[in-house]
Amino acid sequence: MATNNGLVYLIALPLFGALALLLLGRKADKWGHLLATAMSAGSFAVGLIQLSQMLDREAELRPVTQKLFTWISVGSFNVDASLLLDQLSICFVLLITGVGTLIHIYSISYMSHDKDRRRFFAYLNLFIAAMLLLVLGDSYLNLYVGWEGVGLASYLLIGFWNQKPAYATASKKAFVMNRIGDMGLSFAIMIAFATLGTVSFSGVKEHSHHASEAAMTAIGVMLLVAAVGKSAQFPLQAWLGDAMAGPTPVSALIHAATMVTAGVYLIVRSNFVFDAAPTAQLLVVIVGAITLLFGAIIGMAKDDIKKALAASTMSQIGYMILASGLGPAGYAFAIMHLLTHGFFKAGMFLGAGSVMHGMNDEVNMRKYGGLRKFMPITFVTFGLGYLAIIGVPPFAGFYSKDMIIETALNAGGAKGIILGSVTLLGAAITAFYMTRVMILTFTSPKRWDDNQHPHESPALMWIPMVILSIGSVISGYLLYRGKAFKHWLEPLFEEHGEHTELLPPIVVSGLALTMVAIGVAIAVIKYQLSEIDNVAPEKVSIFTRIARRDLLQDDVNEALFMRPGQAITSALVKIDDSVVDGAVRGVGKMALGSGSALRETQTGFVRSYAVLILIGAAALIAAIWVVTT
Amino acid sequence: MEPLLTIQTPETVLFWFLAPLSVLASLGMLLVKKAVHSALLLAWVMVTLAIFYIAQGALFLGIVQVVVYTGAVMMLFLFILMLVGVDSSDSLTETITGLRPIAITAAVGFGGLMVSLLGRATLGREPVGLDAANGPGNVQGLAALLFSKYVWPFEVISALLITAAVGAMVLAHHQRTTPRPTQREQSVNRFRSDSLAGAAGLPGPGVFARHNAVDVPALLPDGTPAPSSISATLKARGDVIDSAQFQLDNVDTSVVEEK
Amino acid sequence: MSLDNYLYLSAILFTIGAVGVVVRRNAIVVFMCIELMLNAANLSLVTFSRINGTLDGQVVAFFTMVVAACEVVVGLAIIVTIYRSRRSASIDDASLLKR
Amino acid sequence: MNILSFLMLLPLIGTAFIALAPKTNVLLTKQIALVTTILVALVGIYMTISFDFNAKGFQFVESREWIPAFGIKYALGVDGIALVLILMSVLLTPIVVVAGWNESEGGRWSSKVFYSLLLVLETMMIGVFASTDVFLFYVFFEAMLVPVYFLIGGFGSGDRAAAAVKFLLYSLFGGLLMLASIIGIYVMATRYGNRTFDITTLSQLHTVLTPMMENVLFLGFFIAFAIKAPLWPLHTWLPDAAKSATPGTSVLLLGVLDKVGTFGMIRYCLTLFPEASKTFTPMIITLAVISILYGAFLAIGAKDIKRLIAYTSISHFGFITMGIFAMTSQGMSGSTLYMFNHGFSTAALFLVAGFMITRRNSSTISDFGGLQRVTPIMAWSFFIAGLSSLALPGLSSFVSEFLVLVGTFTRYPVAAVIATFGIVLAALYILIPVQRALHGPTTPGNENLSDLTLREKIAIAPVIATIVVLGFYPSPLLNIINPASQTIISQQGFSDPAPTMSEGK
Repeated sequence: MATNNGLVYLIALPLFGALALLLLGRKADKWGHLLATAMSAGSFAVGLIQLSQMLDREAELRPVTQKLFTWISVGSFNVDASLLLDQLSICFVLLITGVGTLIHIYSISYMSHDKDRRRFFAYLNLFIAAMLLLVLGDSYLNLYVGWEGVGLASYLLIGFWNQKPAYATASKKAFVMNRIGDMGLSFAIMIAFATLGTVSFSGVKEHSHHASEAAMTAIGVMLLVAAVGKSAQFPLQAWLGDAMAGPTPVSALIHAATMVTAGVYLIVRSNFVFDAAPTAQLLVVIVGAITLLFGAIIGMAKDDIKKALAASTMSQIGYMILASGLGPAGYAFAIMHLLTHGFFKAGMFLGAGSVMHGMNDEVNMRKYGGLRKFMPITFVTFGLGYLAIIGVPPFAGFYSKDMIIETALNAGGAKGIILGSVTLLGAAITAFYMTRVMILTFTSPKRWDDNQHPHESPALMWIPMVILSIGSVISGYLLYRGKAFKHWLEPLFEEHGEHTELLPPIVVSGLALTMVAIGVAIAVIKYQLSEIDNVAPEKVSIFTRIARRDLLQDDVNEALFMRPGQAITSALVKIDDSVVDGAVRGVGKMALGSGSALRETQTGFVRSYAVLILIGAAALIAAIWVVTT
Repeated sequence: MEPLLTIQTPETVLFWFLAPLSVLASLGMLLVKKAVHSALLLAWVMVTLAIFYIAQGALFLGIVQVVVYTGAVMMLFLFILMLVGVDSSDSLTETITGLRPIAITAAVGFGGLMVSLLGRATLGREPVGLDAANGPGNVQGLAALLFSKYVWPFEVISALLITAAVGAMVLAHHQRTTPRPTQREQSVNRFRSDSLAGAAGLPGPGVFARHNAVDVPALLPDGTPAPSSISATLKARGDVIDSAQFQLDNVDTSVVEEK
Repeated sequence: MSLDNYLYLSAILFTIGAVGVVVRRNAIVVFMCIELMLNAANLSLVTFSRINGTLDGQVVAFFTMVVAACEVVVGLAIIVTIYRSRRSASIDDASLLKR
Repeated sequence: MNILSFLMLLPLIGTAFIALAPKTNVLLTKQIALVTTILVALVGIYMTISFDFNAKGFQFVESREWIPAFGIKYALGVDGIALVLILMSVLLTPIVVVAGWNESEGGRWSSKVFYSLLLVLETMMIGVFASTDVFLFYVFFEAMLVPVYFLIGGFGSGDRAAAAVKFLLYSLFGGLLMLASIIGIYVMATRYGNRTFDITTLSQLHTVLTPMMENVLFLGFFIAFAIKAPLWPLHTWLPDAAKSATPGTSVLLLGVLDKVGTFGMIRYCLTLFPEASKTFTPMIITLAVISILYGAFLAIGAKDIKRLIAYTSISHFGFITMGIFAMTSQGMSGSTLYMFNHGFSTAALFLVAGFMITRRNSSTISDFGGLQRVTPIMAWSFFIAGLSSLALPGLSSFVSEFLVLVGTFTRYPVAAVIATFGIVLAALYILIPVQRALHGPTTPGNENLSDLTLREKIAIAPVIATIVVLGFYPSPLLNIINPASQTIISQQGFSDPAPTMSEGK
């Protein structure tokens, strides 16, 4: 594989930005955001150069690597710090740096009133660097560094306003739940090393053909655990909703466009593992399907605009995971949906941020309404994103989601039918709750107090929104056209035969659009054509209540892990003090006690000692008497 | 085989006469209240033993026993008894609970076992007697041993003796921590003490009493006896005579104040 | 008569002495009882000397006497010292070792 | 003069100078101590540079007769493992001196005593890692307790006397068992014709020992090291000692002294008793795994920041022990690297905790709060130290912890899997205090805390720099460690398990 010494700059630039801003401290307050944005943009530029170079090469020669140094080398465990840029990672590089740069620009204005803006930009740059390391690492261990690095950046950014205890808790929750996923990645690496003797992508790929299926399944399942944690999939999804505590640009960048999709990247990157482990692949599909519906259902019940979008993110990633579990047929569509989703979801989050910006940081959609007139740009950009996500042609989401539904239906047998139905149902629910968001925010009558003065955001904020909305309009078609994207990624995957088509594509599209129409129609009837309270109605069905409680995810986690964990902790603290240390102190006390007990025999009276001597002498004589008998 | 040693009748008689006496004396030593009596009984036991030594051919030891023990050691005892003598009689009631029965049981066990052990034990040969060993004379024989075979223990023991003598002197020596009060200081102190009662010194015994003797407490002006007028030694011995018997029948103790 | 009788006598005296050490509280009497025990031992030493026909036993008895004398001197000095400080010759009063 | 002896002599010379310094001039005392420790550190670095990475066996060897009657020698020498630990000790000591510049004041005795004890301790720390004579090792092992005892008991806080006594008695108990084993070894060695305490000679002894004998002797050593390390359930002295000691002393206590335990396991338990080590490995691995989880849980439940750090260390020592007895090159090298890294990350935690405690006069976590807004630099230092403790990739602890896990997994997958749960708990036990102390609203009384002074920054910066640099570039240390750990593993008759990659599908 060709080497390219330019790869390191992709990471080095934002890393430098982060370090400079953090180390310089207040000195960099004035220009810190500019430096960070420049670094991010610079990285994007490097990415573009790399892309153009890559386009010039033959498909087989496109991947390039760069070895930086030997990182860990012990016995047969050799891991180099080296980077790999291939067709898959370049997509991510451009998404991360591109969307990242836009969000940097957006944040300059969005965070302009925060006195810690420099720190915010430092974290953003740190995130960009870590995320790039994640997608550029050429081995699972290198990926792991980025994997936890983005976790750290996410922790820092969710808790950016950590003076509020709830936000600090949310950040901690995110990190810890991510760590559970990271543990899965650790396991995967360990299993890979123990069974295959290597942890690099190429090494594992090489061995994947003749390794036992059991080993591959184990690795696959563990990778899935990792992906589940990072991508907020069932059952480790609970952190994403709380993660909305972070500033909105963070939600757009990390918790919508990039970091949460790392799980999809991991699964697609590990396609060789999953291809060799059908059981793991099946699990992937199941997880994706469950999360798809799970997120969608939560999305229907949320009144907090960011949480509704977060639930939608979860659901959309469910689509991607599901697609990536469908094998070579689905990988490309998973990534394609990931990219389009990156555009429209980031755009919508920025839109939500813009709405909040204009509404004094109000997030409850029931207190919005009629904002269309006050924030036309936001409305249009958000609306384009909305059309994209519900899958209206020719917007981006239509192509990518349609492909996934089609592939799911074509998965064959009962599996295909079930998955197809799930994805179709998901499309309908998506249409419903996204329409609900649109209506509640923009088109319904106003429900806000008169002391609110909604206004359009400054240009620095709406320009990125416009760019992203353009992306949400055209990206789908661009990628779909002539199966361009599928061919682009094809060299990375191994095609397994032809698939049977359950239904012709046009029928599938028709079905999907029908479902979307049903969803939209219900939402319109329910919200546009009827009165909406500005507080959430209390008298609702049990299902709604459960859905509002995020389908009890926190309750389950608390009951299953948190409470027992706390119980174990407090029990162990007590045990350590009373039993373990108690035993130690007991030995000491015993020594003291036996000392004072024995001291009682020392009465101080000479005569009692004399009696003892006498008894001793008598005993001695008795012993002689007995012995000589 | 002819036994090497035959015990002559006089010795048997002597033994059976003296042995019970010595046992009785030692038992008495245990039981009498006054230490002086114990000392005298012990002296008797020692003399008995000295006689036994001589009877057994240990002439030198017998003499030494009399001189050193009955003479020196017992004198020392008596001397100390005099010094400490004020409470030289002690009660025989036991103060440490359960000590006496345990002690007696242990002692009876010890003695019984010892005696029965001695009764069972045999030397495996007949007693030899000291006629041969005492050939050149008992003192000469002992001297020969002491200055040859036992010369080293002998030297050590002499060192021990000297050390003990020095030790006793050191122990008995009383280092004053303050200068001895002079007579002047003592009288000053008497006058400056809390009351002037003792300023003139303690009253002498028998003064103002009909019976003018040291064992009779003096009577105070109000007719009550003054215990402080009797020597502490006499009081401890219980040799104080009640002064009430010498008291005048009717003493007019009323005092008319003179103008 | 057998020489054993001397030994019996010795044993009895020794035992009486031992009982005296334990039951009497007057330190001087206790000391006297110790002397009695030593004397009892001496008696058996002299008797063994006669049984064995050598004078070694007597030499040891002689040493015992010297040691006894030393012991009496030092012991009585101690008694005097104790008496001087606590105005008592009862050995139960000298029980400071307890604490 | 041999460089090791020179290294040991230097602090003693410093002590002599301190002894000559006037009692009133505290500053001079501190300066002497600082200069001495820096000199020692420089010599230590020089020694590391001149170490031959590729050669096997001990280097910088020195051997003199000490007590010829028993074959006891003053014998020094280092392999890669010992070298790394000595390097860590000599690097940490000047940092401790700078960070705890005022620690010596307010103790029971004068500053002169404090720094004399510290320097003597440094000599012994070097000696204990450098000895190649079992008896000499034992002497250092026990003698080290004395300065630490006085450092805790004389200059600590709170219930310092009780903690010091607990520490001393606990360690002496272990030492006694070890002494019994050492005598046992000597007797056995004499029986087979070698009147010596030389480690290399004694390492051949196991070939003639009966299994029973070897097991008993092994246990004597192991229990002593397990107390020192400390391994569950012999750990309870550590939280008390760490809580009562000054932060600087705690750094040396947890960072260096406790490493003697794990170092001893490698150097003595494994080398002298390979068969017994194998016999007891399942038990030890179990205890190590328990330590990992137990320490982590207790750290989560800890309310005092120093106790918390002590409990995290128990968890980390569990990892180290597990790696050692996994008997793979990854485990062994990982453990040794872990020892080094743990020294620095614990030092960072303790020093920053010390800075926090001096400012607030309390070590209870709930007394802090919102420090990130008030004292950003201190908060960041604590945060980075904490991240290192939870083994975030990119920081040094990750490399070692992952090596240990991978190394263990190849031989004892179940233990490694259970131990890995420790990393989730690690996230909790670090992030909970971080949230309580650094995040949230600023608690009353903390509004005016001052941020780190220049001296404190100078102390903490090299530690954090080491943590970060070694996280990305651990190769220099690994190159030193690898040959040594390879040698030990091959001595044990082990080789790394080959990938199981079974054929056929």
